[in-house]
Amino acid sequence: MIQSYLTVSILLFCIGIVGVISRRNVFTVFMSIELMLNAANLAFVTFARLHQTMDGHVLALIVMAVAAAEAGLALAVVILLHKHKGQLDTNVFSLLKG
Amino acid sequence: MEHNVTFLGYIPLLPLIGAAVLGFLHIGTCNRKPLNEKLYGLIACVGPVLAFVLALRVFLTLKGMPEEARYLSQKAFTWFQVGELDITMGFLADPLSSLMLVFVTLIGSLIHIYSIGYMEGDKNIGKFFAYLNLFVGSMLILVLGDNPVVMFVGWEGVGLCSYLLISFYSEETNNVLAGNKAFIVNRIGDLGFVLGMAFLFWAIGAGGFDFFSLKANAHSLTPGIALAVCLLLFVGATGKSAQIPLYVWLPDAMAGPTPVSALIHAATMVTAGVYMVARFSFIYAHVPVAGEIVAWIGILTALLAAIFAMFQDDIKKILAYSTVSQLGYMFAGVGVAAYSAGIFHVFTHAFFKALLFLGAGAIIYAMHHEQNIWKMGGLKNKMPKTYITMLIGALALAGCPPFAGFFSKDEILFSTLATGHYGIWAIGVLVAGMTAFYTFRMIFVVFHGEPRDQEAYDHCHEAPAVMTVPLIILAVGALFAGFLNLPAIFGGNQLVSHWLAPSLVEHHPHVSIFIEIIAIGASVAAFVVGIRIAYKRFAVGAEEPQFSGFCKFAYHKFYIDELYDGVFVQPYKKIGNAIRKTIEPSVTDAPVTLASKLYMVIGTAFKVFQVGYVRVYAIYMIVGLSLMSLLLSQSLN
Amino acid sequence: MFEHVLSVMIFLPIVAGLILLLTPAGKGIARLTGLVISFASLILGLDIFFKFKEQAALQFVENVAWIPAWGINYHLGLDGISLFVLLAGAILLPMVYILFSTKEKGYYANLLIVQGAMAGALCAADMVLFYIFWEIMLLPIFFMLGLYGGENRIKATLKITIYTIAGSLLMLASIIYVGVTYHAQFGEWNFAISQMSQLQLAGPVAVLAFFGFMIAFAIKIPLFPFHTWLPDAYTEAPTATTFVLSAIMAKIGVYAVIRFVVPVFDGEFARFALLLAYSGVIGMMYCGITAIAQKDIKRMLAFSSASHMGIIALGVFCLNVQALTGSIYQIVAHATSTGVLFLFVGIIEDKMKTRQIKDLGGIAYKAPVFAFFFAVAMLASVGLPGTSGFIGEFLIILGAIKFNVVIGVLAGTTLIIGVCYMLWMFQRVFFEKTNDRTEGFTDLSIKEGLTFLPVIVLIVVMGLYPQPFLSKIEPAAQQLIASVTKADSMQIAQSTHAQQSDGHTVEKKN
Amino acid sequence: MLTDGLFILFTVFAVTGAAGLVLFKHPMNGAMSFLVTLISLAGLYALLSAKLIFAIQLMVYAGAIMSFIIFVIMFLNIQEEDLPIEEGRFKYLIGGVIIVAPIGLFLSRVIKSFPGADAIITVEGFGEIKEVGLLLFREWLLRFEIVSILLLVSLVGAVVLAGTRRIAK
Repeated sequence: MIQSYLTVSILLFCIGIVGVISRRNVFTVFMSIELMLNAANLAFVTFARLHQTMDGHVLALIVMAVAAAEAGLALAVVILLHKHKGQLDTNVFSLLKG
Repeated sequence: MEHNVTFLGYIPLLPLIGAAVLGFLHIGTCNRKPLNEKLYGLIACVGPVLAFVLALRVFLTLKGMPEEARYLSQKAFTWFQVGELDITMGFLADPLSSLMLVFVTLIGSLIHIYSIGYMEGDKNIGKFFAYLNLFVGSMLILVLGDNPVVMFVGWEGVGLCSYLLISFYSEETNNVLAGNKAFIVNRIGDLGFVLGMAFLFWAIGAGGFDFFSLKANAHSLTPGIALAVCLLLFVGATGKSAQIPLYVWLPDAMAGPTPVSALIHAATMVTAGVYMVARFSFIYAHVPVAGEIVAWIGILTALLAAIFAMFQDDIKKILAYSTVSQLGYMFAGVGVAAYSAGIFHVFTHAFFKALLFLGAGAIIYAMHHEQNIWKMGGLKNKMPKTYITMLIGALALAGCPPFAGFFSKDEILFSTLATGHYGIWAIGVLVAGMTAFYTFRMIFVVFHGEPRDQEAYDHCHEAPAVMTVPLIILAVGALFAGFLNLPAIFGGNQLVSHWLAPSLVEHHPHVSIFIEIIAIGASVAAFVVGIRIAYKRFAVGAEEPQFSGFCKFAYHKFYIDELYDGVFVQPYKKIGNAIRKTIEPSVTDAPVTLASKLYMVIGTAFKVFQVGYVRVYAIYMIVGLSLMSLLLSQSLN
Repeated sequence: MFEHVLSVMIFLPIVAGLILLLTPAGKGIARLTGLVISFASLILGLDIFFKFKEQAALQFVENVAWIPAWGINYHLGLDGISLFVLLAGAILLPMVYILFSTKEKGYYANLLIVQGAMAGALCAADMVLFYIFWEIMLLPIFFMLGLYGGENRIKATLKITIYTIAGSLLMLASIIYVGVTYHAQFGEWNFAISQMSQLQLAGPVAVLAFFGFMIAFAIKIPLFPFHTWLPDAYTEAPTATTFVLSAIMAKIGVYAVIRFVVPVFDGEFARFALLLAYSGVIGMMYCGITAIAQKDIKRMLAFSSASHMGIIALGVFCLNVQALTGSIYQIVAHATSTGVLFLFVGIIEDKMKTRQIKDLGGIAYKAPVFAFFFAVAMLASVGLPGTSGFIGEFLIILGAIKFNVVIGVLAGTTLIIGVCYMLWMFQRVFFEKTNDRTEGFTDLSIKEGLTFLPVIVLIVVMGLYPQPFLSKIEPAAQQLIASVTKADSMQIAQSTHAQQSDGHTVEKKN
Repeated sequence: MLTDGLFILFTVFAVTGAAGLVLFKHPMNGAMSFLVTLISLAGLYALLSAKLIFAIQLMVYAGAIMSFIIFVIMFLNIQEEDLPIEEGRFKYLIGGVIIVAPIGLFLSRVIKSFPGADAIITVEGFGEIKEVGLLLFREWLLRFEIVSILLLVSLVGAVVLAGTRRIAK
C-alpha cells in the first residue's frame, strides 16, 4: 500500500520535472513546479502514515504555506515580466547569460 | 724588546680623523658660507704630518732592534671571529712596511702641502682634502695590516678614494665615467684578492690568518693551491697596479686633480700591488711558475705602456703610461724573486714620479689647465725652478746614473739577467731606451724650443712657493734616494736590501761581476740612445706630428679601450637591456601570465554553458541528477 | 623585565592597528600611534638584545597549549637567528613614521599590523602558529599595495597574490605532511619545530614536502626564478611597503629556510644544497645584470635587492658555519642598507615627483648630506670593507669557496656586478650637471637627518666592530650546521654501498 | 476493496490531470487539468487518513491557490498568438521523459525496499485537526512562525514587484 502511494508520488514528480524542462510557457512551468510540490506532499503524508507520526502532516502544511507564498511572488513576477516583454516565453528572459 | 706597541693604530687613525673633521666641516658649510681655504689646508696637513712623525718613530724603533726580531705589532681588537676564522684588527710594522710607511707619509705630506697651492680657489677644497686624508689613512691601513683581510680594508679604501678623486670634477660626465672605470676594474682585481684569501684560508688559515702564522704554515701548501693563491692575488695586483689586462683605468684616471695623480696614481696606491706580492713573498717563493707569470706580465706591460707613452700628447697621459710602464718593471723584479729590487724601485719611483706629476701640475696650473704638450714650449725661461726639478725627475725616470731611477731599475734588470731570464732582460733594456725617449720628448717639447701658444706663454708664471718647495724636496729625493741601495760594485752595501731582508723570502744569486757590468752597460747605452733620438727629433722646433701606420695604431693605444668596450661593456649592457625588454616580460613572467591565461581559457570554455535560459540550467541539473541516479542504481543491488 | 615580552611585541602593534582601522581616528592620531608603538617595540627589542645570552637554545620562551587535540601550541621563542631579523625590523620601522607624515590612516594601521605579524612569524616556534602569522603578514601588504600603490598597482598586487598564495598553500600541505608523519612515527600530534628534527623523513613524498617548503620560501626571498613578482611589487608599492618588503619580509623567507627547512629536512637539504646554491648564485648574477638596464631607480634597487637576496640565500645553502653566519649577518646589513636606500628613493620621489634616472642629476651639489648618507648606504650595499656589507659578503664568499669552488667564484662576482649598476646610477643621479628639476632639490631637514643618522652610524659600526653581533649568531649557526652535517654523514654512510655517484652530497675539503 | 478501487480511481485522475497540465498548449486548459490532479490528491490524502490535510488541500490548494492562478491567467487575457511558439513541443517532451526516466526508475527501486504491508493505524486520532494542531503549536512552533514571516515577506515582495507602476505614480 505504502509502495503504491509512493509510486504515484514519484510519477507525479517526474511529470512535474518533464513539464519544467520541456515547456516554455511560464504558467505551465510554474504549475509543474506546484505539481512537484504536491508530489512531495503526498510522499510526506504517506511516510506519516508509515511511521505513525503526524510530523509529515505538519510538513505538508508548511509546504502548502510555502507554495502559497511562492505562488504569490511568482505570479507577481510573471505579471511584471508580461508587462515588460508582453510575452510568456521563458526563452525571452535570458538575463543570466554569461 | 717589547713587540707589542699601541701607537701603530694611530698612524692610519690620524689622517682618518682628519678626513672626518674635514668632511663634516665641508658638508656643514658648503652650501652656506664656505670656510677659509687655508683652514682646510692646515687641518688636512696635520694628519699626514703627524703620521710621518710616528712613521719615523716606528722606523727608528725598528732600527734599534736586533735584525732578526725587527717587528712591532698591535692587536687592536678582534674584528670578527666565526668558527676557525679569526680576524684581528691588527697592525704590523716590519722593515718592509716601515719603509712603505715612511715614504707614503712623507710623499703624502708633501703633496698635501702642494695641494694647498694647487687647489686654491676651488670651492670644494674641503671635500678634496677630506678625500685625500681618507686616502692616506686607507693606504696606511693597507701597509700596516697584519693580516690579508685588514690589508684588504685599506686595499678597497684606497680604491674608493681613487674613485672619489678621479670623479672629483663630477659635473663632467667623462670624469665620472673614468672614476667608475677605475672602481670597477679595481673591483675585478679585488675579486681575485678575495678569492685568493679564501683559498689561502681554507688551505692554511686555520692556524691563524695573520702574516706571521701564514708564513710559518706556508710550507704545508700544496703546489696547486699555492699556484692558485698566487695567481688570484696577482689578479688583485694587476687591478690595483694597472697591469695587463687591467691597466686601462690608469690613463683615464688622470681626469682627477694633478696632486691626486701624483699621490695615488703614481707614488702610492698603484704600487700597492707590488707591495702585496712582496708581502706574500713567502708563498711566491714556493711557486716559481707564478713568479714567471708575474714577471712576464710585468715586462710586457712595461713594453706596451712605453709604446703608448711615446705617442701621447697629453702631458699627464704620458706620465700615466710611464707609470704603468715602471710598475711593469717592478713586477718583473718581484716576479724573478728580486723582491727588494722591486720594492726599492717602488721607493725611488715614488719620488721621481711624484716629482714629475707635481711638476706637470705646476705647468698645468701655470698654463690655465692646458695639458696638451703641443700647446707648450720654451717654458724653461718662465719656470726655471719647475724646469730644473722636472729635469731631475726626468733623468731619474730615464735611468741616468747616478739618479735614483738608475740604481733601482738597474737592480731589477740585473736580477732578471742573474736569474737567467734573458728575454725579460732584453725587453727591459729596450723599454729603458724607450723610457728615455718619451721622457725627453716631453721635456724637450714642453720646456725647449719656441713657445707654440704665445698668449698662454705670456700669462704663464712660476708656481708659488707652497708648490715649488715640495718639488725641491722631492727632487732631492730623486737625486739621492738611489744611493740608499748602492750596489757593491759602486762601493755601496745595499742598505735597503739588507733592511728589507727579514720581511722577505728571497735568495741573492751570486754571479760574476762581468754580468753586472753587462747589465749596467746595457742600461746606460739604452738611456743614451733613447735620449739622443729624442734630442734629434724634438729639441728644436718640433711640430705636432701626424701619425700613420703603426704609429697611428699606437697613438690610439692599439684600440684596446675600444676592444674592451666592444667585448665586455656593450654586451653587458645589451644583455641587461635584453633581459629588461624581452626576458623579464615574456620568459620569467610566463608562469603568472600563463596562470592568468589558463583561467581565462577555462572561463571562456565554461561560458558556453551559460546560455541564460533558466530552463536550460534546470536541464543541466536534471541531467546531473539523472546521471547520478544511473550511477546509484548500479550500487543498489 | 617581564616574561611575555614577545607576545607584547607581536600583539601590541596588531591590536593597535586593528583599533585604528575600526575607529574613525584621524591621520595624525594614526601616525602618532604608529610612532609610539614602533618606538615601544624598538625599546623592547633593544632590551631583548642586551638580555640575550650567547647560546644556541631558544630564549624568552612562551608555551601555552592552544589546540591540544592537534598538538598545536602557542609557542614563542627567540634564538640568535631570529633575534637579528626581529631587531632589524624594530630598528628600521620607526623611521617610516617619522619620515612619511602625510599618509592615510589605513597606511599606518596596516604598517602596524604587518609589524606585529612579522614579529609573530619570527618568534613562532610552532609550525602552525608560524603559518598563521605568515599569512597575516601578507594581508596588510596586499592592502597597502593595492590601495596606496602606483599606477600599475592592481597588476602588481595580482601578481604578488598569485605567487604568494601558491607558495603558502604548498607550505601548508608540507606542514600537514610533517605533522602527520610525526604522528605516524611518535604516536602523538605535535607541530613544535624543535621536535621535528627527530623525524626520519625519506622517500619521494619527503622530497615533495621539502620542495613545498622551499618554493614557498623561495617565492618570498625571492630566489631565481621565482622573483618576477618582485620588481613590479617593489616598484608599485608605496615606499613604506617596499621598505618593509625588502628590508624585513624578504629576510623572513631566508630565516624560515634556516629555521624550518634545515633542521627538519636535513637530509634533503644536504642533497639539494648544490642545486639551490646554483639557483641563488644565478639569481644574484641575473638580477644584477638586469639592474643595470633599469631606467627607474626604484626598480633598479628592486633588482639589486633580489640580487643580494640571492647571495644571502646562497650563504644558507653552503652548509658551513662561516657562510651561514655571514648570511644572517648580511640579513641585518642588507636590511639596513637597502632599506635605507629605498627610503632615500622615496624621498627623491616625494621631492622630485619622478623616479626616472634620466630626469635626475647633480643632486650631490644641492644636498651634500643626503648624498653622503646615500653614498654610505650604497657602499654598504656593494660590500665595501668598513661597512656592514663587507663582513657578510666576505663570510659568504669564504664559505661558498669551501662548499664548491665554482659557486664560490661565481658568488665573488657580486663584488663586480654590484658596483657596476650602483656607480652608474649614482653618477647619473648625484653627479653630472643639475637640470631644471633637480635645481630645486633641498637637502635633508634636521629631523630627517637625525632619523637617518643612527642607521648610517649602525652601518659603519657593524662594519668595524661586528663581533658583538657575530658572537650571538654563531652558537645557533654552529648547532644547525652540526645537525645538517650529522645527517649528511649518515646519508653518506648509508649510500656507500648503494650509490657512490650521488654528486649532490657536499664536497668537503677539510 | 473500496479503498483499492478509490485509490486506483484517484491515481488515474491525478496522473491524467498531471499529463494534461504538461501537454495542453494553453495554460488555461493546463490549469483546469491541474485542478483535477489536486482534487484527486485530496482524495488520496483522505485514503491515507490525513483528514486535516485532505481538507486543507481542497480549500487552500484547489480552492485558493488554483483560483488565484486561474485569476491571473484570465487577468492577463492570454490570446492564442500571445503563447510561445513551441514547434517541437512533443519532441522536447519525449526528450524530457528520457532524461527523467532514470530518476523515476531509481526512485521506484528505492521504494521496493519499504515494507509493502498496509500500515495499521494505532495512534489515537491520527490526522485529526486537534492532534495535528497540538503537534504544530508545540514542537513545530518556531518553524511555524518562520513560515508566517515568509508569507509576510512574500506578500510585501509581491506588492513591491507587481505594484511598482502604481506606486511610482
